[in-house]
Amino acid sequence: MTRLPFSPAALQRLLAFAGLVVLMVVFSIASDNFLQTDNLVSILQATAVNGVLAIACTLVIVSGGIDLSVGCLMTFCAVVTGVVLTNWGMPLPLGILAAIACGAACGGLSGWLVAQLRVPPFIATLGMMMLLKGLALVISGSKPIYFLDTPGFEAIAQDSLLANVLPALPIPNSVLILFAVAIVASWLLSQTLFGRYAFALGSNEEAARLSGLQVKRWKVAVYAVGGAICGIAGLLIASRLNSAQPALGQGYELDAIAAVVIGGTSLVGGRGSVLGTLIGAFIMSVLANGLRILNVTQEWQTAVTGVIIVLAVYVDILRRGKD
Amino acid sequence: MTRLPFSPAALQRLLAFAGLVVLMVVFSIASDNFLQTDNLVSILQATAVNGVLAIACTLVIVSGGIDLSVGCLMTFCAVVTGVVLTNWGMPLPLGILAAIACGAACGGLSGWLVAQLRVPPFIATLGMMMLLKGLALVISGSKPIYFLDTPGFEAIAQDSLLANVLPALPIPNSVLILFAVAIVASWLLSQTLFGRYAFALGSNEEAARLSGLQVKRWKVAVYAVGGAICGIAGLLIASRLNSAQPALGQGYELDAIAAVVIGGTSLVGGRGSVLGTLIGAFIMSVLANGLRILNVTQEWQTAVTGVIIVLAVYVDILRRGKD
Amino acid sequence: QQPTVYIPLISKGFQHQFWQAVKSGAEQAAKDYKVRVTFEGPESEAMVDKQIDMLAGALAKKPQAIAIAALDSKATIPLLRKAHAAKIPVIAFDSGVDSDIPLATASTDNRAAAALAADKLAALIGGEGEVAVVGHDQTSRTGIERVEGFVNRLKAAYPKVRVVTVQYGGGDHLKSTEVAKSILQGNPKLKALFGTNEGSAIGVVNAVREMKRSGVVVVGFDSGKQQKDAIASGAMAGAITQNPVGIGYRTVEAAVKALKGEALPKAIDTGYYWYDKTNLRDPKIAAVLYD
Amino acid sequence: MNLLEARGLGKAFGGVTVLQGIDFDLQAGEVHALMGENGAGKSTLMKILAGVHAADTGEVLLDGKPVRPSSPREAQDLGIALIHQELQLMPDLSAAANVFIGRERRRTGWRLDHTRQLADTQVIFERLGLSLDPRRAVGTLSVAQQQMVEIAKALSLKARVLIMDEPTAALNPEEVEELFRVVRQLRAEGVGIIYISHKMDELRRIADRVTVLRDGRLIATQDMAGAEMDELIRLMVGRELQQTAHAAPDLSAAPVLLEARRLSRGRAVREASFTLRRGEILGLAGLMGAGRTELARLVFGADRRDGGDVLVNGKPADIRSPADAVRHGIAYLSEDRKGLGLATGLDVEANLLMPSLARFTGALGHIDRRAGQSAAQAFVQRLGIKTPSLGQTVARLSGGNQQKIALAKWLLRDCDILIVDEPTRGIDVGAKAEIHRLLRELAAAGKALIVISSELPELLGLAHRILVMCEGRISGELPAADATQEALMALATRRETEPA
Ligand SMILES: Nc1ncnc2c1ncn2[C@@H]1O[C@H](COP(=O)(O)OP(=O)(O)OP(=O)(O)O)[C@@H](O)[C@H]1O
Ligand SMILES: Nc1ncnc2c1ncn2[C@@H]1O[C@H](COP(=O)(O)OP(=O)(O)OP(=O)(O)O)[C@@H](O)[C@H]1O
Ligand SMILES: O[C@@H]1[C@@H](O)[C@H](O)OC[C@H]1O
Ligand SMILES: [Mg+2]
Ligand SMILES: [Mg+2]
Repeated sequence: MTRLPFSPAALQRLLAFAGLVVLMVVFSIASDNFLQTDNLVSILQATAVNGVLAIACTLVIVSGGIDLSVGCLMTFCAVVTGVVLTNWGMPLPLGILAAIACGAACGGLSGWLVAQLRVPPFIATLGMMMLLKGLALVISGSKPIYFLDTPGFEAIAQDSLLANVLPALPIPNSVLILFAVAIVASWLLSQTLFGRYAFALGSNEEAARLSGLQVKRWKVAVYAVGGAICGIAGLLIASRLNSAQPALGQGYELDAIAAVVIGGTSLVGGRGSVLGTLIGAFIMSVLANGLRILNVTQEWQTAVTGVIIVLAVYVDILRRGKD
Repeated sequence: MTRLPFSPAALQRLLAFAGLVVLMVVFSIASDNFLQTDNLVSILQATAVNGVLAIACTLVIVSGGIDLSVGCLMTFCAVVTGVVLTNWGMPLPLGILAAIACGAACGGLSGWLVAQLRVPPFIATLGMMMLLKGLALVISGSKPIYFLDTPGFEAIAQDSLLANVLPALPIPNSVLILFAVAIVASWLLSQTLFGRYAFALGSNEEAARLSGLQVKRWKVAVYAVGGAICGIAGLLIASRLNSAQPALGQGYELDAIAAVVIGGTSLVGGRGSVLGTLIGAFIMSVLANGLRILNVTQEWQTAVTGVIIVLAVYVDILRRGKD
Repeated sequence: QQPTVYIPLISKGFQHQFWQAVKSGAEQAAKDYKVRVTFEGPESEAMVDKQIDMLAGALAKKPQAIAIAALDSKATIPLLRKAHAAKIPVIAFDSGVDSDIPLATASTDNRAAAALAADKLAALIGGEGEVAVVGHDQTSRTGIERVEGFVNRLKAAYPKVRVVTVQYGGGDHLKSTEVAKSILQGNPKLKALFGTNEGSAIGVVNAVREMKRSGVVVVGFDSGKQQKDAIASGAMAGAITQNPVGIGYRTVEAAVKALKGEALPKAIDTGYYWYDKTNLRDPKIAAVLYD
Repeated sequence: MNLLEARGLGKAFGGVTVLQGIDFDLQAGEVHALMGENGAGKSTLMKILAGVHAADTGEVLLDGKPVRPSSPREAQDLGIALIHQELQLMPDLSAAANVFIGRERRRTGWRLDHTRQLADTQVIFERLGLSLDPRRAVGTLSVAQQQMVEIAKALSLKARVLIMDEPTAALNPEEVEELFRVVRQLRAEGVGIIYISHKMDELRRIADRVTVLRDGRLIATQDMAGAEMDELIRLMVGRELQQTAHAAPDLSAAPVLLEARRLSRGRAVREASFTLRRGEILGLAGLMGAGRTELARLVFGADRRDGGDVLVNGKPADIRSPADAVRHGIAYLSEDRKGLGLATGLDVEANLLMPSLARFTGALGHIDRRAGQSAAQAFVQRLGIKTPSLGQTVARLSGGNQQKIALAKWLLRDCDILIVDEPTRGIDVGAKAEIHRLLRELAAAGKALIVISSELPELLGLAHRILVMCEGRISGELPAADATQEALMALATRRETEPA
């Protein structure tokens, strides 16, 4: 089961996560430009969106489901925020609320399809993905929506509250939001009824039902919380790009799920942790950043990334096998 | 469990597959252009590549695995054939052999990663997908390889052997190949040791091991056969385009897996059929074709497809629930 | 009343703003000439076979004429032959086909356009230094031609300018941002960056801002609100624009003319333009820019 | 010469020693029983012999020659077959496919011979007196039927050494008889059989020799003939067990807590009605497939009923799901602990607390872990669950200890009405007495219990009143005082057509 992110046991796990450490060391040796504050901040920032989406996926996967719609849901929420803020001219807090509420509603709908209609999660969320992708284009008129009239929107992801306190650590808010989401999700999974039930559903749904759990209700809840987190991702990406780009989003689900699995969460359900997912997401960003810094050509970047992801997971399997 | 494609029980299942039938009826009523030989042939042809990839996925999924690399493996095999035929000028049969052998080898490698190194299938085949995507670009120099010097290559997919016999049914070879692959795969699954063990692995791997099955060996075999089928898909697409397009392939895995799941195969393993997959693949092509013929705008096409896929699966669930 | 003439346009994509602009041009022409058009393209510019399925689907609707922006210069030829045999006039747009079947091709010369970008960029950095490219697609025609046009021109005319790396962000704003940031990080002496389409160019602008490397010269391609704003604010030195609305319009116009039996020029050059702070509001430029 | 011999076998899991210095032998043509408390190491020892685990120390000799089977396959090739305590079947495959897995009947090469395989399966099933369509998917069978398939599978191996790890835990007396017939036949053919069971009467009837394990050590091996049962039990648990007699209390004045009226579901349950009073232990007897489990599931809301009502405390209770049932104070311990009773991938704590979590949940859904853990720990102690910690994954516990957890989670939930389906399946004699005492205490404290058991002695010893089911109907009722095995069996086989 999962643990709080910063308990000693988890810290050991963090340190022990050989893959990430080895990667960082290798890149630091290979290029002087890698291990610099600026670049590390860039890596953190580059992890924000994928990290948040991956956390959403973690919840759903732990409960024995899957959510293919996370990328398109993120976009859809961004577009909805754009409509609320730019087209309707509502105040910022309403825009934020809209994104999160819309995410929760769409996630909940996926959950309902899975729980009530018994549509397999893969299909329910694939359908949702396509529906949302189409709707994002429809409601935006296939055009980006800009947030030029909403002062402060850009600041959500791009400013750095931390820099005011610690000028040496200009970590942008998007990263703080990622960590905040991670801590809350981790708390949810390990310390609350919600989390226990998510694990129970993922481990043996029928046993959970026969233990008196209201399986359907909790399933919907899991997908809805995942959806709300996608809404946060939507805010992050919209704020980072200062626009809602309706065409973007598909393909992000694969990266998110990959981060989850690299982080040691089982696709079968019942096992996983937010910390692992976070590490998985960082492995992916570090890899992309490092290879680009080394000016490796694109095709080799792709090929090498494939090999290293397998290796990183294999090293982790070896490490855990020793426990 | 699976059955031979054209046994009475399966025929009933085919007829009973309400989703496909309803779709066809609706489109026929909505547009005169739909139910015409030419268009039906187009639909069949459009299903060939996805259908073959989906069959490859079916084998792997039935055994409890997943293969994300099918699209990129297809492309890689196509490129390898291009190198063998165009760059090296070898005779056609060698090119065909190269595609299939290369598919089997890469599939086998994925299987080995899963079986021997215990890397989760999602990661092993994700890594393989990226590796192959990169390598396809590397060995082709990021440019399409044309088969202009190999007379007869185009004929593999595009000619119609059937038209010689039945001029009224100008079904291209690619479709015949799809059906041939389906029949062989279905036979493999239902009538041979290979299929029996694939189902056994997917149903309860631990029990299979304790029953004395050589689990690792059979897993590698399943992925290798899946890979070989991807090699056939590579030949089909290369012949259809008369070129090996190195950038194509990613994203195809999602369509293939979707066809499998729409067809009623469980992603958990142990259950599924090739016939179902074939129906799933047809549902997807009919939807795409029909919506286009109705001049639905592209964003609504996407949205509606999402809804209909969920509905089709739901209808099938209801139907099966009644059994 | 429904127009009777129907002309499907099969494009290379539909989500990019560029294609939306082409679409709007086509729709404008459809209104003017009282014909019916549809516009569709595959998800990504790699999906050659999906485009062929679309083309086949379009032909099944027995259109009066058909227009295609081919993803591969050869792969569509068998179907175009079929169209030809059925006496359906074919117009190519954006990217041509290796065949005589299209009666006309309405397109931008992407190599020349990118070469112009190279000239402008070289001038802006004083003819020497390190530059890099953020491309939108490694294998699509426009992607290849723009990179080649740009790189070859620099090689040929500006020996002191060195292209240190070409990397691709898929035209995705966010991915292009991350790609450009890494390039800036890995190449501290970089003087300029070229983004080969809207998403790539915006990514470069974002990266330069986030990395606070305002000294780096940015040159873009295509338009869109953010690119226009970046040019107005000086974050981007300038960009090449094609005439996407014109491409769409002229394509449909050519199809209509073909149906009337009028003669057509084989190549319809829809043109490309350099725009920067100085001519942003020039009506001729403003007309080809889209938001 | 010994057919099979183990010398100084030792095994530890993650530093915890499970077996130590085991010297054990098996002769051809004998049934050698293995006894020991839950977690004593019986299954582990057998798994070493069958190539599932590798021993840390010691060696195994077959026909005097050292062997080291490193996989079940190798063990099978050596002629050693194991019937696992935890069913190891492939639920999606047919019974026939499961029986012959790994040794398929083939035509040529890889081609399966479905017809021959079905026929051969049929033959084995007949030998076991099992009437079951070999084409049925194993996942749709009851646990007892699955157990029979598992036995059929081992028989089909024609092994020289046949290890049976609690084969009868899920079987009723008839099936046990059939099995014993086959075991005796095999013994006569010279097969060496190791037989593990917690059912003492069975051991006395079938075993030639007996070996007792305690805490991973071999305590004694002796001939069964002349062995004193009490002595064996003392060796096993390390202390005396006292038997106490129980008189059924007079419950006629106690309020009715649960009433079922004409509950029906398909052919499995037909118009079943009964009442259950506060303080009562109601036994439910019947043959395999009689519908006892189905009836319990209907009361519990686990399946949709075709008709009928459930009343709790005299008021109609609209029970549509287990959650509803639990809310009405009804608990149900499933007979299938691995499939339905437990989430074996989670740890002991998560399983124990699963039905009761809400009790430990504060505002915001935050769980008071300390309170939860101390409650869980209390039950681990109370039932003597052998686990290194609350954080141990349940799948890694011995079968009996898993069963205790499945029961404990409901005891922890503290429902007024407790339906237990085969509650002591796989539980050792000591713990079984303990559980019986506990169930009696619960009844005495004013709870109401339904006990479903295929062990008639268990029912006879525990229940105040016994209902018997046959073919989905309640075919009769006996007060405990009048109940005998013969009377129960008569009712259990009373078909609908026969006069009442
Ligand atoms: N894979 C494993 N990992 C860790 N511990 C294990 C594992 N398998 C068994 N154990 C432990 O070894 C001990 C012996 O278990 P074993 O299953 O052999 O007991 P048993 O005598 O068969 O008990 P029962 O009568 O309950 O079946 C138990 O404490 C159990 O928790
Ligand atoms: N999972 C299942 N799927 C289909 N049929 C089942 C299933 N479980 C039981 N049955 C069938 O339902 C009927 C009643 O079975 P049930 O399990 O209630 O019997 P039981 O009296 O509890 O006997 P036992 O538990 O000893 O097998 C039987 O015909 C049985 O074959
Ligand atoms: O925006 C791009 C456009 O400029 C080009 O012509 O085609 C590809 C598009 O991505
Ligand atoms: Mg045991
Ligand atoms: Mg039962």
